[in-house]
Amino acid sequence: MQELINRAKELLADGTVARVLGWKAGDLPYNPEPAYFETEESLKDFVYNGFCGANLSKYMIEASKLEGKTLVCLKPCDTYSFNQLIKEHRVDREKAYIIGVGCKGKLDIEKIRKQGIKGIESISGAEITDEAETLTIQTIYGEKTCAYKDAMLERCHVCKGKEHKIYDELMGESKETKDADRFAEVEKIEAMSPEEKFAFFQNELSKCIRCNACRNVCPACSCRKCVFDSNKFDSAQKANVDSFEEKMFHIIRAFHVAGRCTDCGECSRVCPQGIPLHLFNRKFIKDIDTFYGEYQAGEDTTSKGPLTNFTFEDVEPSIVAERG
Amino acid sequence: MKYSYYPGCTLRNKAKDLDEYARASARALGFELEEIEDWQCCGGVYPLGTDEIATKLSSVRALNQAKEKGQDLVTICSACHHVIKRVNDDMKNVEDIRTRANNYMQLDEPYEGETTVLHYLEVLRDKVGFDKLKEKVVNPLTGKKIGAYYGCLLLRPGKIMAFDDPENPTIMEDFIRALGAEPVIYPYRNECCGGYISLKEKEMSQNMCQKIEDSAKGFGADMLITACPLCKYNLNKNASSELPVYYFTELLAEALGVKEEVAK
Amino acid sequence: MSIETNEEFRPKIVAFCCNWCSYAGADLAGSSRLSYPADVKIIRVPCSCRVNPMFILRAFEKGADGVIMCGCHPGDCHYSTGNYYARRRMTLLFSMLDYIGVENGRTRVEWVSAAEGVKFSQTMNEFVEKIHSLGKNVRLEDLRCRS
Amino acid sequence: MQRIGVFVCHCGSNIAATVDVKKVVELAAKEPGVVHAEDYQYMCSEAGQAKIQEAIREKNLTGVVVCSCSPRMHEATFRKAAERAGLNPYMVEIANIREHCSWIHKDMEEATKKAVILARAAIAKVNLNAPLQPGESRVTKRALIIGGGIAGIQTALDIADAGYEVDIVEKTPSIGGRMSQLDKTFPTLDCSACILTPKMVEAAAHEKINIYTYSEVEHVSGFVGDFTVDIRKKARSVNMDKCTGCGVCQEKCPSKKIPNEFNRGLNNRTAIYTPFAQAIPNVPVIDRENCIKFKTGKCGVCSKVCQAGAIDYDQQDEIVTQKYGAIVVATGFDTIKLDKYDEYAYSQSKDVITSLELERIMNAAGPTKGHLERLSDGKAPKELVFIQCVGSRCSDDRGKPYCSKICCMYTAKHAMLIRDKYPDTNVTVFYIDVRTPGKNFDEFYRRAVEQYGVNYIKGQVGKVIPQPDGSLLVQGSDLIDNKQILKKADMVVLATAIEPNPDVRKIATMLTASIDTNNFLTEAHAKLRPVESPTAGIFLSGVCQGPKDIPETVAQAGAAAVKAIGLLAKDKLTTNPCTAKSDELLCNGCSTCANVCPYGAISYEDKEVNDHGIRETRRVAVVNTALCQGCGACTVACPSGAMDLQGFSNRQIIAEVDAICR
Amino acid sequence: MRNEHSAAEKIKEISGTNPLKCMKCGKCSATCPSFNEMDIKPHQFVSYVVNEDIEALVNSKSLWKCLSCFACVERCPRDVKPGKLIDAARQLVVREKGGDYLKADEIPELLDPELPQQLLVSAFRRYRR
Repeated sequence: MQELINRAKELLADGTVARVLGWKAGDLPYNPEPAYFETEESLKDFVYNGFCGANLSKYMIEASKLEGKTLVCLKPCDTYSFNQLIKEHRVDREKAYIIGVGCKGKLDIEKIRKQGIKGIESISGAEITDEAETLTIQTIYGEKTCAYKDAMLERCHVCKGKEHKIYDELMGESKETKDADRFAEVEKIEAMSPEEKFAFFQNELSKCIRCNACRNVCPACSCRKCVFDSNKFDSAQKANVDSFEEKMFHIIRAFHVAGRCTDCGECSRVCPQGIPLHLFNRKFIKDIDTFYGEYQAGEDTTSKGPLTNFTFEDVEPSIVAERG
Repeated sequence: MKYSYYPGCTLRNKAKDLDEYARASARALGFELEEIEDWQCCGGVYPLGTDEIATKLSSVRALNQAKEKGQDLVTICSACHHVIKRVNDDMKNVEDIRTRANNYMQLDEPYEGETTVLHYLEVLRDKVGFDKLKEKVVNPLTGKKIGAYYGCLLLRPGKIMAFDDPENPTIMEDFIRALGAEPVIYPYRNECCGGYISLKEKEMSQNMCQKIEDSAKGFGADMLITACPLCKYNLNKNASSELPVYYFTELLAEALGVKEEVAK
Repeated sequence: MSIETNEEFRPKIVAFCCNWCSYAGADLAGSSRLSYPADVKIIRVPCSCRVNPMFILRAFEKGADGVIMCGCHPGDCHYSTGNYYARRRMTLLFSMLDYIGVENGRTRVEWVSAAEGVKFSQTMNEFVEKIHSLGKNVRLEDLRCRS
Repeated sequence: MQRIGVFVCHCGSNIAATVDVKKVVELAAKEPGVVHAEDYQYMCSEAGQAKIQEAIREKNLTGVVVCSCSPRMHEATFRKAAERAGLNPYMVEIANIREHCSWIHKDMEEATKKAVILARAAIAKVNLNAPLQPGESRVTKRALIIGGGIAGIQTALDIADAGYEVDIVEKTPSIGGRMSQLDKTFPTLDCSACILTPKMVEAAAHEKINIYTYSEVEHVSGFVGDFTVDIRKKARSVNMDKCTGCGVCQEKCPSKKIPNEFNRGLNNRTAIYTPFAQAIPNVPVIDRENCIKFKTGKCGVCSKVCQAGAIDYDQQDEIVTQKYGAIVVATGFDTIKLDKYDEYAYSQSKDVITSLELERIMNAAGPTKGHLERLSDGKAPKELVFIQCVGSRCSDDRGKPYCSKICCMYTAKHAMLIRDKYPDTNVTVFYIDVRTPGKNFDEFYRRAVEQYGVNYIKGQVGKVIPQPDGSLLVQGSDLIDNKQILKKADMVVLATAIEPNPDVRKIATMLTASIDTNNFLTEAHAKLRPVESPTAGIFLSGVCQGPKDIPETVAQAGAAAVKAIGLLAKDKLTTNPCTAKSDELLCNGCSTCANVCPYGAISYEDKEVNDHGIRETRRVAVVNTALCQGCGACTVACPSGAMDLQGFSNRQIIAEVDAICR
Repeated sequence: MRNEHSAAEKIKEISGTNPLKCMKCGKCSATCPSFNEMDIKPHQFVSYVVNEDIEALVNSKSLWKCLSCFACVERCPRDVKPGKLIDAARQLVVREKGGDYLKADEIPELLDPELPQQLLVSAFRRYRR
């Protein structure tokens, strides 16, 4: 991390970049937050550890409008989002100095808590230089340990790989974390009866409080004004009366990002209610892969997205009923 | 290459030679006919009634056995081929028949028309290749003028049998050429010999068979070949018998030099 | 708010028809007097590619029991390619509806040309029958919209 | 709030017999925004239109809903009426309570209920309508004709005579088309070449007509009034300016064994050839696939014998790009392939021929110099059998479901001509029905029977059986005598079904013109707009639209010309205002919409915007309304809802959905 | 007396064909090798079913003269396939008690030593229940 800070200072000093977009420590040991650093001095607060899950690429939409270049730290999965934003003309490549930072899997404090670890005072073993094998947690009840793997975000278990798709320079080591099938959860739901499916989603979505955290964090949900906030569809946000309304919101949101969603998993990470929102996006990704050939949004900056493309031989919508 | 093989009742009995020549030739050509176990008679005619299941089950059993072995199913007798091929088509494409047949059969896994049904001639054409066959011929039948008699069952209905052009087939002629003989094309080669009608209405069959023979003779044939025991019977019994009628497998065995083997 | 009685179930069915083929096909069904249930109400759109999945969800939210979209046959789109986009959009939407437990068959896409009055009427008859077999759409209706 | 008037049409009893129109009026009047509602016998009548206009003026209506027949029928009528009364025409919407309601429902209560809902949906839509102003686009005063047969020639002549430039693009080396292959024409029996050749010459000589033969349309872009077309002029290998048409090259060409397409392959031609003697232009082409020079590099005889030095082996294909205001499709037809009909022994006997082949045999310039003879042995046939409906009226997948229309008449013609020229030859026609609707047509057919003794047998033929002696045995039905007959024949002629030129699908796709399941181009209205494609600026001439004989083709060609002239005569066109429109404050500039636009109508501009006080330069989508055809693909692709379609806006459609589901 | 309407419906059901598609071209009769032996000709079969004159059909000689050679099925341009209708009518008869065309006791005299099994089996299927 020191290496990263030193490099950032250098680039600030020689004027290559006007600011640094990274993370700074939060009020707790496990909640660092995205932050701009405009001086070498301010970089003392810079952190980069296992809890820096936030995808900074979306911040580059605003940063692209600022004077001068912004140094942005992107994890491998964030670079997909950045590419997708380039494709959609939302970020300016010339305004970004990308340091591709290594990643050993990002952590989910909820998973630590679920293991019964409470009253956390500090956590060690999550630094980027650490082996990412074990976390040692000081709590008011004494020291606890937890396997790094068991504390990882769901998305890291189905990681797309630790290769950066776009960068100016690379820094820090990575470690492969993929140990699960990306579509296993989706397949589990697909195998359910309609009644079970409905019950499953009704249960999950009834938790939604329409806080819009998912929308705000999503790099694909970057519309200047969301359709749910405009009067274009008579669909402006309404009071939360019934969960069906929420279902529409999440389906429409997923549809709007279909073919553009890189599966970065931020929606699920930030949901305060713990709704597995990525299950909608991943369903679309799975269907797109099955019906139209494998497609990974953000893999490049030029290919045509699956919903702005077609072949004469595409499957008919009746396939949905036919495959039963 | 191994194929499941459905001989049918006539080839076990009155048309033994049709079967034996076929097996001997297969050996010579390097493929094997593995007779399926406990096959039952196909019924001889395809039950046209869309509401009949029982009469289709023996075919389904044979088809399913081939499926379980992962082999294509080969037939020789035109009637068996016709019945099994059409039942297979039903199992593949007619939901009602498929459901009812499967309900009745109670197989481990429902049969849905997965097996490919091939006529022996199709094996020669599509799997062995007539060019390859030609190379294997040791006694070319040079100078023989042979009329192919197709009859109805191999060709029609063309869409389902998908054997050859139902009005202008070429497979048997190509076969004849491969054996070194000269095919004689005559217009009655796809007209009916009378089939089972000869049991009770001999004159009708005689009328038809005579036309077939006359036409073939008129175009210069000195013999006829067929794949069907009933056609052969009718042509022998119900025409003037001026042209000898052979099973195509007999000429095949002869050309391949394995005829003697069978005679023993 | 009315109380559900034992009245015969009359489904609400929205049919989006493209102006060039399917709407004309529906007109032909009409001028050929090929009947289909009055439960089907047609909304004219210029092309099947104008049909936003939001319209379909909206219809369900407002109490529709079935939504069918008709367009020109692939290859025959008046705008060349519109129905190809529509086909992908609807495939994904239908798959998603299936995924969240909406009964298969509440949505349908059928390609109907201007000459296919018979097909239009047959399709609508079939679709209404299907919706009858599925019954009222309770899963997606926004309950507040019942009057 | 709108002030809406609702007008419910009885359509005589068409609507009123099934829909309680009074009830519709009563309930529509209660809908929000409705200030006036009435019903009338015939809204489309002048009196009906006057009622609408009166209400617009007196009640200051801002919107109109007409509950009547399909908008495809009278939307334009009512919109024009409203405009004359000072209302923006796009404030009028139609509720289709005839085709979609009264005509398909029997129960009055049910139909009325539905009519009310349809009216309600239209009212909900009009509440959100906004006045739209059509834009203008210019008209290029030049027409393109695709296909140089009689249809294309006639259309070209009529348009050129009106004073407009016309280009004909013909795929083969000469104009003339199918008609140039015919010998005589029914029902007057005049010689086809004698009436066609002058037209060909006239077209070639016309100062306003430019003919591209041996050329194909390669690409079409643009829209009505302003099409841009790329034409590929295939390399002829002969310099058109130098060639004198002397024909020596064709005499000397050593590659002589190429099936002659013009004679339907019944004889051979050389590699350098003009298809027929009267060809226009009279300049040969080298068929490169069969030319020895092109195949082996050796030969070059034609070049050596050409005194004009016109042979050019290095000639390349050339692309000509030209602008047109109107395009007429006149791609014609061919006969179907008969390989699926071998019960008629077409591929088994040389003496079984198609009618078009018989035309060539009968023609003095044909393979037999006009002598009726068997192709197998050159003998004159004594017994001739015609078989009708070969591939026509077939609902199986072998043939065509339609009647080819011309066969009954040309068969009568052939039969008559043969009986006239060869009285010793007996002619038998197996027919299913004899269809002769046309001026002097049935009289013509009766003459064949009564005066020329042609034997017509009602019944189809099951099989043609070649005999060892070279004759043919025709096994057919005689349904009148209820017999199966065996007829000995020397020659059998098959009245083969016709089908649209196989290229037409490709051309239709380029033109975005719709096509039916049989590959005939679709007309804008089966009865009222039979020579126009639904795609503006595209017109239909001849058999590409449906089977036709020559007089019908010529009539339709003239009609297509008039429609094209009507377009070319305008200086400006008003464009459809129902185009896409981007809300620049909502636009992300993401290019998703442009990716799905089939017309390239969307571009991006960096624009200074004022978003609630925030001034900034943004990349935003801009729609070219002259290019936009209003499909709406972009509106769904747009994630933010910035792109909307005027006349079919998101809110309008949602209002309809809500009204229906209410 | 059977119910003519339901018998006609049954024939349509068994055969799976729609006789209304017939355009009366006569190609079936032109094709049929047994035409001369038939009292009701193949093309007439179609109109008999349309007109629900089933009594005449089931009593016709034609039922037992059809060879099931599928020539009419193959060549019918309208997908009516008269051969299927004839077979369906035959089914109707043989499914009725005592309707067999071939009686067991007449078989021995019909046999000859060369006769293939196939012939007997086929005839049994076509002629008997």
